[in-house]
Amino acid sequence: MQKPIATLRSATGIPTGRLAIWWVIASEIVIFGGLLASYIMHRIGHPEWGGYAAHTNTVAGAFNTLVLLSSSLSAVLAHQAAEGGDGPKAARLLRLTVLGGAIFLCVKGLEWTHEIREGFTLTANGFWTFYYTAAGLHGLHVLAGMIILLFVAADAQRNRELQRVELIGIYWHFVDIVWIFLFPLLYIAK
Amino acid sequence: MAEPASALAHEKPHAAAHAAHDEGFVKKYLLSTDHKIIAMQYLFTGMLMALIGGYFAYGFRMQLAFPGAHVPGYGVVSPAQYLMLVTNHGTIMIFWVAMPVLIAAFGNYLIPLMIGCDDMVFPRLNRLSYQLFLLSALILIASFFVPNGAFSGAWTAYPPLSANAAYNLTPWGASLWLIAVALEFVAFLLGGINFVTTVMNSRAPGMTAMRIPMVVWMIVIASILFMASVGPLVAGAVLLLFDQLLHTHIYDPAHGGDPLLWQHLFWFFGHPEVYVVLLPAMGIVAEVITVFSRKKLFAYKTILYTAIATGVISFFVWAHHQFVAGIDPRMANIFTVTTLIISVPIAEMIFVYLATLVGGSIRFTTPMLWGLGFIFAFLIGGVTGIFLGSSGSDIYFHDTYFVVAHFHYTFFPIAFIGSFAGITYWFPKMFGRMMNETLGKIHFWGTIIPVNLIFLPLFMAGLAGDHRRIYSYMNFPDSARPMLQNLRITATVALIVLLAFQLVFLYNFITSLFRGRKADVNPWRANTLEWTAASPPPHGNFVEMPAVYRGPYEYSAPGRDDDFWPQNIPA
Amino acid sequence: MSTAHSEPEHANAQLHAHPNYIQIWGILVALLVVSVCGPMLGIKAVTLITAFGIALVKAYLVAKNFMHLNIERSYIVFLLVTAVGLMVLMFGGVAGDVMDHQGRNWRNLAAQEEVNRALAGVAGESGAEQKGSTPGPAQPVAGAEENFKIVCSPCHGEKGDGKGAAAVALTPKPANFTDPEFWQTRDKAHIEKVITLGGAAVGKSPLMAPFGSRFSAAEISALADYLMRLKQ
Amino acid sequence: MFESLIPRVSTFASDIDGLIILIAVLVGFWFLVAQGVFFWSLFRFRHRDGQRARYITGEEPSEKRWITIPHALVLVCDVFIVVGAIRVWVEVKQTLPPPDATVRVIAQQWAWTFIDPGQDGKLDTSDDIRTVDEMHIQVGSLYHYKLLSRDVVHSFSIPSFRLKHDAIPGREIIGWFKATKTGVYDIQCNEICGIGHGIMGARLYIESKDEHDAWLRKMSAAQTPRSQ
Repeated sequence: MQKPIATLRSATGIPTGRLAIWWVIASEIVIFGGLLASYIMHRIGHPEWGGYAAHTNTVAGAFNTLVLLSSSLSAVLAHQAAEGGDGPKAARLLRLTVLGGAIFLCVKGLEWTHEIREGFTLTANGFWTFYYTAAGLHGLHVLAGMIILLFVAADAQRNRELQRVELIGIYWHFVDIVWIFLFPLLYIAK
Repeated sequence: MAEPASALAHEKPHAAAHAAHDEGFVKKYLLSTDHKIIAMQYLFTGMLMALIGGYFAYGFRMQLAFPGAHVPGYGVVSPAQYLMLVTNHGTIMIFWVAMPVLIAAFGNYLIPLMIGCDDMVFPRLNRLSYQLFLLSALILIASFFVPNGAFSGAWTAYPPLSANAAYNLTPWGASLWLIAVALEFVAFLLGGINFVTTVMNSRAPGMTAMRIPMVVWMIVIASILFMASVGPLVAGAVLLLFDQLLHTHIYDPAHGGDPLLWQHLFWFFGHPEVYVVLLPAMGIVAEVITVFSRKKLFAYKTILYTAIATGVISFFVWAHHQFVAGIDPRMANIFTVTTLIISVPIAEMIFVYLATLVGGSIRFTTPMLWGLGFIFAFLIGGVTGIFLGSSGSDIYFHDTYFVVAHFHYTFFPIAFIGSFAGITYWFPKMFGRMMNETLGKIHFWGTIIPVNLIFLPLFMAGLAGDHRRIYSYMNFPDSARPMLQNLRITATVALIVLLAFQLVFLYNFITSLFRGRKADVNPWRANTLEWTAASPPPHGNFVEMPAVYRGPYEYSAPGRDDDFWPQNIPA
Repeated sequence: MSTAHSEPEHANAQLHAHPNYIQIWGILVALLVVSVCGPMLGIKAVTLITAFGIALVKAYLVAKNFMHLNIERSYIVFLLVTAVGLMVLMFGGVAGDVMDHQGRNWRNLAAQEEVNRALAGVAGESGAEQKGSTPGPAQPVAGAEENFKIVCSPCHGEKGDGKGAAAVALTPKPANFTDPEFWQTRDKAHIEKVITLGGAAVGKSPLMAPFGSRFSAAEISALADYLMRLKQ
Repeated sequence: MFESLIPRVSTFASDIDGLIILIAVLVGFWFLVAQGVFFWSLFRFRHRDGQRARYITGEEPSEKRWITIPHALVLVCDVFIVVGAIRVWVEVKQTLPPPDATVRVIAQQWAWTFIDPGQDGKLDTSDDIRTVDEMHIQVGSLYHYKLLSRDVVHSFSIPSFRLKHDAIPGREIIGWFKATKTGVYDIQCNEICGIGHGIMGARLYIESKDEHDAWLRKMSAAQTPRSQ
């Protein structure tokens, strides 16, 4: 498809794609923010939730944080490579990021299987509802990010649309930041 | 400022590429990425939904006037059906009529044309957002055909009523309603990102921030308000859906949940939502009254700043919908103050419009009549809001017909009068033909008189203590007085007259579409850029991409023979 | 389409020095270790600081260096901060009602009881036991007669004769349990079904609300027995 | 005019009505001014051949005056309204004068249950009187009500008292009222509560001391001894 002239203009000095990504992130902040604010006020109001939170697996959570931080690193290195015009290198690094996302989701899956086996399902009580909703919404973002990353990597491999490496990177870092807050909220505070 | 002409040098419209779009009907009209076609899709979907919403209003108003009677064209309205009609009338009129017509249809149509570019920045995202919107409308309509019928827990959907099928008796309807609304939010989030990015980045050379037509500004501010306020409700809707389908307990007080959380999340979005639809209508009216009074918009910057101020303050007022709904009474004092503060920028906007009229040369064309009708009716809606925003008097007025009359005096001007102003004004550009002025005026008077006769009696009913969402007042002796029943009958008769006159509009719209007089490029002698494109504009909009040399409201400028001065004419 | 000819400004914006990303990653990992180890001290204040204080620092580092907010236009930062600020505003407006369980002239009885009940029984209690086993705290298990008086009598009358105060407005009229004829066509299973699923489930008035979510099966059974005893 | 639509029978009804009238006067003034200017300018500045509109930017201070002065005046009016609104609100909702009696009001789908403390004046004792869709109170006596809901959100509303408060399941909300006239009035449910919302009404019987005492005696006699 031919890009319209509109897409190629940049009155603000920020490329259109990146400007749009910032707006996406702003609207994501209020979605996650609303959910987490609701969680926090319940959490403070219900001291017994600390007991429920004790059943979460801090080690798995910490490992996942490490995985996401590392995948963010490869995403930003991919951006650096893309700016240098090295599409194939950027693609390799992006696939590494996808691998990080996959590990994250696998660990998540194992964790959830274990917890559901113990009876901590979505319906057990308010804490677990928020736990699965917040982490699940975040997981969906990881999954969506992985799919988009694969498309961007395929383009980057052929040195096409290299500016998208930066855009998906910004999104991925945002997903990382959400997890940085979910981790203490759901795992550490007990 | 950079020389606009030289900046244009590398922007040659891809005429060949745009021409390639002239293909089959499906591809041209249903799968197009052209912003104008998408705007038409939104407009026609919105008009169709308005017919459904109007039919619902007919159903329940007839029941109120003649309780238990057989309603011609509907049948007997049972209590359950009454609430179903009321709930979906509200939902449809706000989310599937006001939003798509005012923001999506006019936003899509006007933004690229008015800022002088060929399309939205993300045409395919634009198409996707319409398709999601259409899907949400279909889901809502489908909810009428599932077992137990559509949702009947009011458009505010307070849990536990909405959360538990044992209470609302519509297990399918409630979930489909919620899914439809949430999907609609996603569609408008995508659309909003597109609008805001387009206006920020794709303006024609010379189109500085203070030269953007007011309606574009208003749609952008509205989109930002929507994006910033809807997030918590999206999260809340997911939780409510879990409560409905998986029986979690987030809003269930018996198991540690809190129903008030939903009320807060809903109104944190719900109040800015009022301004989301108000501001685009205000913008349309600003365009119309300046053109037809041949006068510069009074204090462009002031009105822009008041719009922004309104948007900001609208985030601080949400709990005035909940004064007596169980919130801590001390909070009500704070929200009374903020609510009364928001009346100041809105009042100022009205003053600006009045000041624009003063000293003009006013031509009473159909679009102008609608623009003036908006000011007249919205004033009534605006001043009655003060009664509801003051905590003390809201104790009495909360959830009475006074509230109903108040917000219909704001939403009717916004969703219908504002839209009619826009449609009649831009019809020549949209379809290349003129609408019939005589029929247009008949339609205007046939709408503006009945609408007052519907809602002025309802103010009285509200003062007399009539409460909302009651299918028959015969069970409440104080409300069953004949005097009050006469008010209800008056309102119902006026509604039927109103609906009948909409047929005039539909007739005028459809015949003008095919047989109207051919329109010139600039029939109203207006300044903004869309009137420099052909009528209707081709795919790609402009033969030569325009540059901008002045603000949009240079009417009757001294020292010129013409009383208008298009934005793209070099000095 | 290649991007080569487009977005010249894009290319300009990208020409910036890259910080040492691996070093920043190292700092982030070190912070992660601290935030995991902090709570092991068992001091609540330290936990809160290490958990949330470090989360803020980590988010700041990622946003600044990885998302390049440090070289982005300042109004983008303003935009994101505003979004976060709105959520703080929302929290401030809502917390007084949801987080607190009592305030001026109101008490959240259900939440208070939930907290007390859970804190009393939380030791050693597994999630499986909690699931679905909680009777509503606001509704202590009561005898069938008490339940009848509370929820049925407004419509069906104190004596079960279908002449409750609310019955005036109802069409069709509520069932008269004292009428022997009524019982000729109904058995206990049917009555239990109506109580559980509501009148609509058996083609009767939908104004007979379902109570399946309010009462346990045992309570419904007891209530049905009570109704059958009303037959004269 | 207002009282002919709905009687005023509580101590704070006239305060709320007074506030409504205060607002009506203040916003009514602005409404008339705005509509007056509106219609005047439509007539005065209608299109006439050969007459050109004036070119006014509205950015000069001398022109801007025409909106900044009304703007300031609106703000002053707002201050009056805020003060009036908060005074009434604090009186009706935020403060609790010492009660003569306390009653419990319980909402459920689709009926009201009222629990009167009976002759001993205390709730939760054996002589409590439970009535459904009928509330009996004594004129001139200050009541506290404790509002509860058994299922969904309802709203306890007595228009002739100008009183309204939502009943939230799981919460106990306390408020007060004091009737000033005897008579029979409507009690409404003011928040949508399901398909029976339209039948969820009750009647309020405001009785003189003698009548009320007689009612108490009658009900106490009829009351079967309760297990609790």
